Amino acid sequence: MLKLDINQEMVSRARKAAFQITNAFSWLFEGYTTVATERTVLRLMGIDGALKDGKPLPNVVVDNLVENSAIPKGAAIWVANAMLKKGLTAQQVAEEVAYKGLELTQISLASGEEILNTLNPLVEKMLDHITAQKEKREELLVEYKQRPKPAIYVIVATGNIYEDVVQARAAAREGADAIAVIRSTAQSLLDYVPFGATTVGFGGTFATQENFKIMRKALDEVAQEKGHYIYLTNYASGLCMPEIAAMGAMERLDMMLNDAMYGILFRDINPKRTLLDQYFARMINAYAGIEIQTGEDNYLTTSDAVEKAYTVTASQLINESFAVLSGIKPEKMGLGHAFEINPELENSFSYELAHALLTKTLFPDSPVKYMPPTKFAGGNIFKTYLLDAMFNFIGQLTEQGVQLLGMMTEAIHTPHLADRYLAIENAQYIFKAVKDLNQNLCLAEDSFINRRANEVLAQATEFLEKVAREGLFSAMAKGEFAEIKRSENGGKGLEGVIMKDKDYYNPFMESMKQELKL
Amino acid sequence: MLKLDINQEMVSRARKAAFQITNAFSWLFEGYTTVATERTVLRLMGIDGALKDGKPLPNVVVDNLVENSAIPKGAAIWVANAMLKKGLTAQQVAEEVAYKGLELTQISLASGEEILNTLNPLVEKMLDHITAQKEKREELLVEYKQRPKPAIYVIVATGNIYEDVVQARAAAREGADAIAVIRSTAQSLLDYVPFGATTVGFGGTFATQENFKIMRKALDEVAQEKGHYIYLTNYASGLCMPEIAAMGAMERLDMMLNDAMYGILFRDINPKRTLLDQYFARMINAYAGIEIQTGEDNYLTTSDAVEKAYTVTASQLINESFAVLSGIKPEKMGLGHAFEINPELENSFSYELAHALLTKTLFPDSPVKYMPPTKFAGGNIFKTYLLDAMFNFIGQLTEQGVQLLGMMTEAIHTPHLADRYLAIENAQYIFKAVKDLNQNLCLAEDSFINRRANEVLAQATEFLEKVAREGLFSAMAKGEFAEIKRSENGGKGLEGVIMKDKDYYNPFMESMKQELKL
Amino acid sequence: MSKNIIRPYGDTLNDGKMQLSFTLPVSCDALGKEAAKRLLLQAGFDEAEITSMNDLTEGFTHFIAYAVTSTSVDISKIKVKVVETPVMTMEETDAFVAEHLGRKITVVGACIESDAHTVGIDAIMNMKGYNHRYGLERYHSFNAINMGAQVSCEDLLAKAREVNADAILVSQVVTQKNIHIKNLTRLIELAEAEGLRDKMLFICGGPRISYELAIELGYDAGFGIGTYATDVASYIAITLAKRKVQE
Amino acid sequence: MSKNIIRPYGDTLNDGKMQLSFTLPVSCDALGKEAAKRLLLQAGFDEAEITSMNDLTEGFTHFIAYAVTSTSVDISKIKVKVVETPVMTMEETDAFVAEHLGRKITVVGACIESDAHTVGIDAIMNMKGYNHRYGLERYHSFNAINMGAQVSCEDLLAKAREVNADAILVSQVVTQKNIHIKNLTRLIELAEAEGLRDKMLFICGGPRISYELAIELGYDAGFGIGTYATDVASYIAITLAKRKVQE
Ligand code: B12
Ligand code: B12
Ligand SMILES: Cc1ncc(COP(=O)(O)O)c(C=O)c1O
Ligand SMILES: Cc1ncc(COP(=O)(O)O)c(C=O)c1O
Repeated sequence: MLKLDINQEMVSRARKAAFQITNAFSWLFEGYTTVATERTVLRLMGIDGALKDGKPLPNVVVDNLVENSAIPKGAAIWVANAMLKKGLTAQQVAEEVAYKGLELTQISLASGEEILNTLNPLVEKMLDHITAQKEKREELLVEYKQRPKPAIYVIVATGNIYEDVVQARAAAREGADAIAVIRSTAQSLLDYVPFGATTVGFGGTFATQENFKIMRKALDEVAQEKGHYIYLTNYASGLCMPEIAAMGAMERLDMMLNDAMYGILFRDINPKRTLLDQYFARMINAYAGIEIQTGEDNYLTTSDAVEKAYTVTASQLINESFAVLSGIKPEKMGLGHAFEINPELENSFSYELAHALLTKTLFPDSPVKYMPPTKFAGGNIFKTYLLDAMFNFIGQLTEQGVQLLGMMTEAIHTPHLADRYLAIENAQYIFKAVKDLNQNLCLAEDSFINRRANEVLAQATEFLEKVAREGLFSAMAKGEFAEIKRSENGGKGLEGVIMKDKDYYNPFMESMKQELKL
Repeated sequence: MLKLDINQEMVSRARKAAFQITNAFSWLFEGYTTVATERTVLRLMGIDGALKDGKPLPNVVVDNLVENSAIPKGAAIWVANAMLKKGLTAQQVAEEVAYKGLELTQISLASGEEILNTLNPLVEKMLDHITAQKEKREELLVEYKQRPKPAIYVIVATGNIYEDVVQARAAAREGADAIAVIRSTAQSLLDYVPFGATTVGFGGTFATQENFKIMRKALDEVAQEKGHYIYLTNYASGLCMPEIAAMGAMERLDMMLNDAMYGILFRDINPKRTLLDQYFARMINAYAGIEIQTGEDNYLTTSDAVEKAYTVTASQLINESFAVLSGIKPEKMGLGHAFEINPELENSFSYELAHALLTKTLFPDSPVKYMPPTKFAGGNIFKTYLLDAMFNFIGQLTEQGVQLLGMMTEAIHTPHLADRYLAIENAQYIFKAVKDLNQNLCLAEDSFINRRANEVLAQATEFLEKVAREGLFSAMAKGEFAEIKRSENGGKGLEGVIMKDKDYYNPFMESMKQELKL
Repeated sequence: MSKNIIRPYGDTLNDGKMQLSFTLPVSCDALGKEAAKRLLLQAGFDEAEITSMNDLTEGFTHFIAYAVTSTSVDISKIKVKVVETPVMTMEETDAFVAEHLGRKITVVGACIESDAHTVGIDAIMNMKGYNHRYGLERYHSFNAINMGAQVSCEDLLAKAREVNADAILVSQVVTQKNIHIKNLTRLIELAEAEGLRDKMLFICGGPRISYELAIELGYDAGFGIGTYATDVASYIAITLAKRKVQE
Repeated sequence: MSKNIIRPYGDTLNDGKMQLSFTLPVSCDALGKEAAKRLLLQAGFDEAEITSMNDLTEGFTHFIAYAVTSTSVDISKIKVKVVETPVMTMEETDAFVAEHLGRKITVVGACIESDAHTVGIDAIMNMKGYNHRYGLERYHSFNAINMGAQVSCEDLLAKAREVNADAILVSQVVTQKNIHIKNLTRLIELAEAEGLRDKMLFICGGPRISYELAIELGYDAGFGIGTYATDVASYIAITLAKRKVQE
């Protein structure tokens, strides 16, 4: 067995620092909500659909409340009140707001008890539905054969959900265990979730509830034929994190890209907005039994993978700590890591092995999401195919949880149908060839690999302790993460951060917290 | 360090059995010669050229002596006698035989001393030339940068020596350390060596002295530019083993495919003929400092690489033992091994690693020649490229001496120019990525890899002991090697095996034996 | 576009995307790249994109490209020539032969002329067979004579005449410079000259052999990659039985 | 054949060998294989050989092939459009600008519209640069303003007008459905509408951008894979100096 001899004291220090960093945000989580959070509540209450111009009804309602400075109480109260007073369903209330100029704040507020009585059955219904979806997944996972380690994970990204379906089904039949539908370029920055089945996206397909449903159905069919559960993934990321998490929970997605800091650093979304949104989004994921996946790979696509290896470790620990605050269990934390070392580097394989082992050692129960070479993927498809093979080798050797397969055409286009086939063939061959190799091996005494892993850990620890001292927001403002400066009050979506009233109420968050024992 | 814990007693038993097998042939080596051996003597005396119909003058002379039942004395005596009596050079003697009907046996024999006096300066001249070539190589090897381990070895095989030159030079510039010019289909079975520069071959280019010269010159030029010695290889194999070895020695080839049993098993050449020819061929190689390379890979292209792994080990030990009898030093014994395990097998990598480590452990000083996947190379070039990558991985991890690069088009055509480039790129990337990985690793206790290596060794030992008891020829007759039956007096070229007279004389073999202390 | 008229599929129906790679005797620079692109355009491709170029030295450059073809194929117009007899197991074939021919079938096999690749013909003929399918030698209904490697056409025909063979099985693996075509043609011409052509089935096989090519060359059938003894045995047995009925 | 007229080289001059791979919406069987072969023949290839076919399921099959093209290219007829200004080091550029322009050059860069791939534009502009070549921010002679990712065309032009830029540097990396063409065209059209087009150099770059494409789209220059700041800086400095002389 390849086993690192890691400085345990250093591990404790690093975890402690990460805990300090994330626990400094109770003021934020307790005092604020966001428009996305409120829209999520409305969606969970059953509001769906969109105006002709594409604006979703949850946005219409929340915008109306924002305009009327009524949102600090939470959207649930106002809608429930209207339901109660006008004898409508939540959806009908939203439609009246949208089409008939109903002003929710004009309706006098019923008593707290009455509102609760209106809300409770709705909340129960939705939570039951989500729980049923979770249980369905769990049943199928027992019935079908075990998910392998690493699981084979591929992306589809045609822009057209119907082409995606064909390609996802083909991949599943070829051996993929998980399918991620990549989102259209810049969906992250939309402050709403598009509606319905979509066929035009760039570099990916819009994440919509209807698209989720279409793909879920298509994959369930293949799964049944093969007796092999096919995981479906999308992105609860960007300006609509909790909304998409909720949609995923309703449609039985199984994994969600969901990083605590990605939006801040890589999408220039306001830090407070992001942290608030991830807090609720992750709670929904936890409740729905969805495996989250974090985006540490992004650090390495912009910075050097050796020099900045420690930023991955640091981010993993922060992500872990934020996830704990939202009730996510270690076995549902797909922390990220990526194979982005320059292939021109001597002993690139040993470096990578050190980093991959470090991740496994720090998070033994986490289904680590291991990302393929992308930065050094070039137009030479043969060379890229080799990089992918070495990536697959390390994935199997270190038993990562999820292997996001590299595509030989990474530098050229979003994957063609055949690229995916060849990627799966690559992984299947390598996985089989080195299946039990790990059991045959051990690390030599004082190996470079062990030294390197400890070195990265020490750098990460130092970095985390520094951030803990300064505070996360001020560290970000100084550009200490990913060499990008982000200020507490800068970035997109700040206007969607709302200070809560004392009588703010989010019925779903309350129920979930209880269930998750938070 | 990956280090096998091998049963040393078993190693001794295996080597002892191999020694017994090969040492049983002194009756053959002392009592017999072959037409190829005699032609070699003539070539070394300076006879070259061919008739219009392509028949080489050495063949003309030897055939003439055979017809006249004069060959048991050895060809040298007759030609020297004619030189002496007629005042001609060896070449002129051959030409007179060829064109003017000179009958060598009609010339009365001079005294032994006179003949020796004629021969000695010729022998000295040629051996000096060969020694000079050897020294030139050694000088260049000191001057230029060190040969890497594994050395990158690629083949050219267009059939046209001039196209070969372009491709070999390109390969050398791209990073190849050694170039093998593959021979035309079935040259093995020609009982003569074609003459001159050739442009028409099938699946390879004829091995001729002129072709050797052309390629040597072309590669020396590139070597000088790059400051990197380029090894040149061909085949001293088939019905003309010693002749080709002699040509290689004269033209400074650096390596020679030269297996003690390949011709018997895989070309149905008579066993006695083959053993006699290899005996002298290897002596020439030893004298010229040429690295021999054996053909154990052939066992695995026809049989299963796991089931028959032990035949490789057994053959390596026999080849080693025969090589010792011809004066070859361990550091010039490029024993063969091949990566031919079915990629569909689980843990194929671990099996292969066991086999490769076993070879390295048994022959620590030998520049093992490691052959690529060929049998499971299919028309899917991407898949084959992966197999080649895993092969390169093991080559570097176990520090084989020579890595004969696999071609992604192995199952399709003899290599295109670009196939070779991509193969070199593959090897260079993998070699660099896992350069010092071995130092980082050790074998786990009681690993499958260690058990497997010992198992193969035990099977090989048992097999060798059985063969030693029966005798090599009778074992071959029973089909115990490569599942092919070969009888002592069957196969091609038996008519070229000649019992020596008491006064048989081979001046070159005598000098070489002395020099090599045999 | 009709459903039968198909084009390559990259990630969208009929997008026509293809991957190519090739070497040109040009420098590895903008000129070389442009030459590669022009070559593709001239060959009828659109949107030719050179994604990689590598200097092979000695004046050559290797290119990797993606391009769009405007060509399409009407699959409703394709009739492939394939062996049409059903494939029976060894036991079924043995029973079939016993019933319909009432005698053993004699076949002579060889890898002819310079070709020494016997693994393929052995896979069909040897007792052991291939991938857990037995070879013809194990069939009760076959008398299988495997002459091995590098057998001259003359020797093969002589043997076939001698044993009064029902079928000749020829293997050809080396195809460089179309040597397999030459060798296979030579065999058929000799057989015709010797009056043997119609006396027995002529069957060839090898990784680059297809049924279609075999027919073109004047053979009765041809078998390519992945053939098993069952395929050949069934074909021979059924074809001989049919001919017997016709006689 | 003239030495200028070149064809692909497999292992023999002008043998025309090419490797191809592609997917067809056909079954993975003899019919599919024949369809693949026909497609190649129809596209003008000879000796098309399908060496591998893999079932992609859902009705698709992937083919790998080798074939011979009869097309050739006359390289003597090719004139590639390339940046013709020489490439100077950072120090040389700084000296050149001081001498010929006597002032700092102002450039505004951005990755426009939906594109968020800043690594490329950063490689050209940031202090740190790329592969040990410094970016424009480190040049004494440049005032480099990097607006980053997802900048709208409007914002970019507004900034350029505001700072009176000498050149605009646009990066486009995402090319799916030719979105880069659309975005780049939109920028130029807006610039023309606003009367900015001739007031500054318009330069674009990205992995699928070539000088030729840039010219076609109405830009002054375009830079592709492997560009360094030195290339762009030299081009801008020399071109501005030339224009100054002409004025
Ligand atoms: C094994 C092998 C060898 C072995 C052969 C051992 C032996 N006893 O057969 C050895 C090492 C001796 C060898 C030597 C050479 N080989 Co070789 N060899 C191969 C290799 C690796 C595998 C071939 C094989 O065994 N395939 C497995 C069998 C089961 O498949 P198969 O032959 O296709 O047979 C199946 C079907 O085709 C069909 N079939 C075949 N024959 C018949 C006949 C009938 C009647 C029927 C019904 C069906 C049938 O059924 C079989 C079972 O499904 C191939 C590369 C590759 N991966 O394909 C190169 C390859 C065939 N060899 C090649 C060459 C050039 C040579 C040499 C000429 C090289 C040289 N210059 O020295 C020599 C000379 C051999 C000679 N004189 O012919 C080239 C041929 C290139 C070309 N297309 O022309 C190849 C493709 C390698 C390469 N890329 O260069 N080779
Ligand atoms: C890193 C990366 C990312 C990072 C970007 C981080 C960042 N801050 O830039 C992240 C992870 C965020 C990302 C996201 C996405 N990406 Co991305 N990404 C890549 C990747 C791996 C490398 C690109 C890169 O950095 N190259 C290195 C730089 C130095 O090279 P370069 O950009 O070519 O720049 C050089 C030259 O082109 C030139 N140059 C470039 N610009 C300019 C400008 C001027 C003026 C000049 C003079 C020169 C110049 O000089 C540079 C230096 O030499 C590529 C795949 C690949 N290996 O190429 C995919 C790739 C570009 N991404 C792709 C896609 C689809 C996306 C997404 C849309 C996916 C999705 N749906 O979520 C998202 C969305 C991003 C968006 N809104 O644009 C596709 C694009 C497909 C296509 N051809 O259309 C690619 C090809 C991957 C793939 N095969 O699917 N990506
Ligand atoms: C956590 C996370 N979210 C989202 C994305 C996708 O990008 P976008 O923000 O454009 O949807 C990524 C991509 O790497 C990611 O890692
Ligand atoms: C030892 C040896 N000799 C010769 C050859 C080449 O084959 P041929 O005998 O056709 O020249 C090989 C090929 O594998 C070999 O291993």
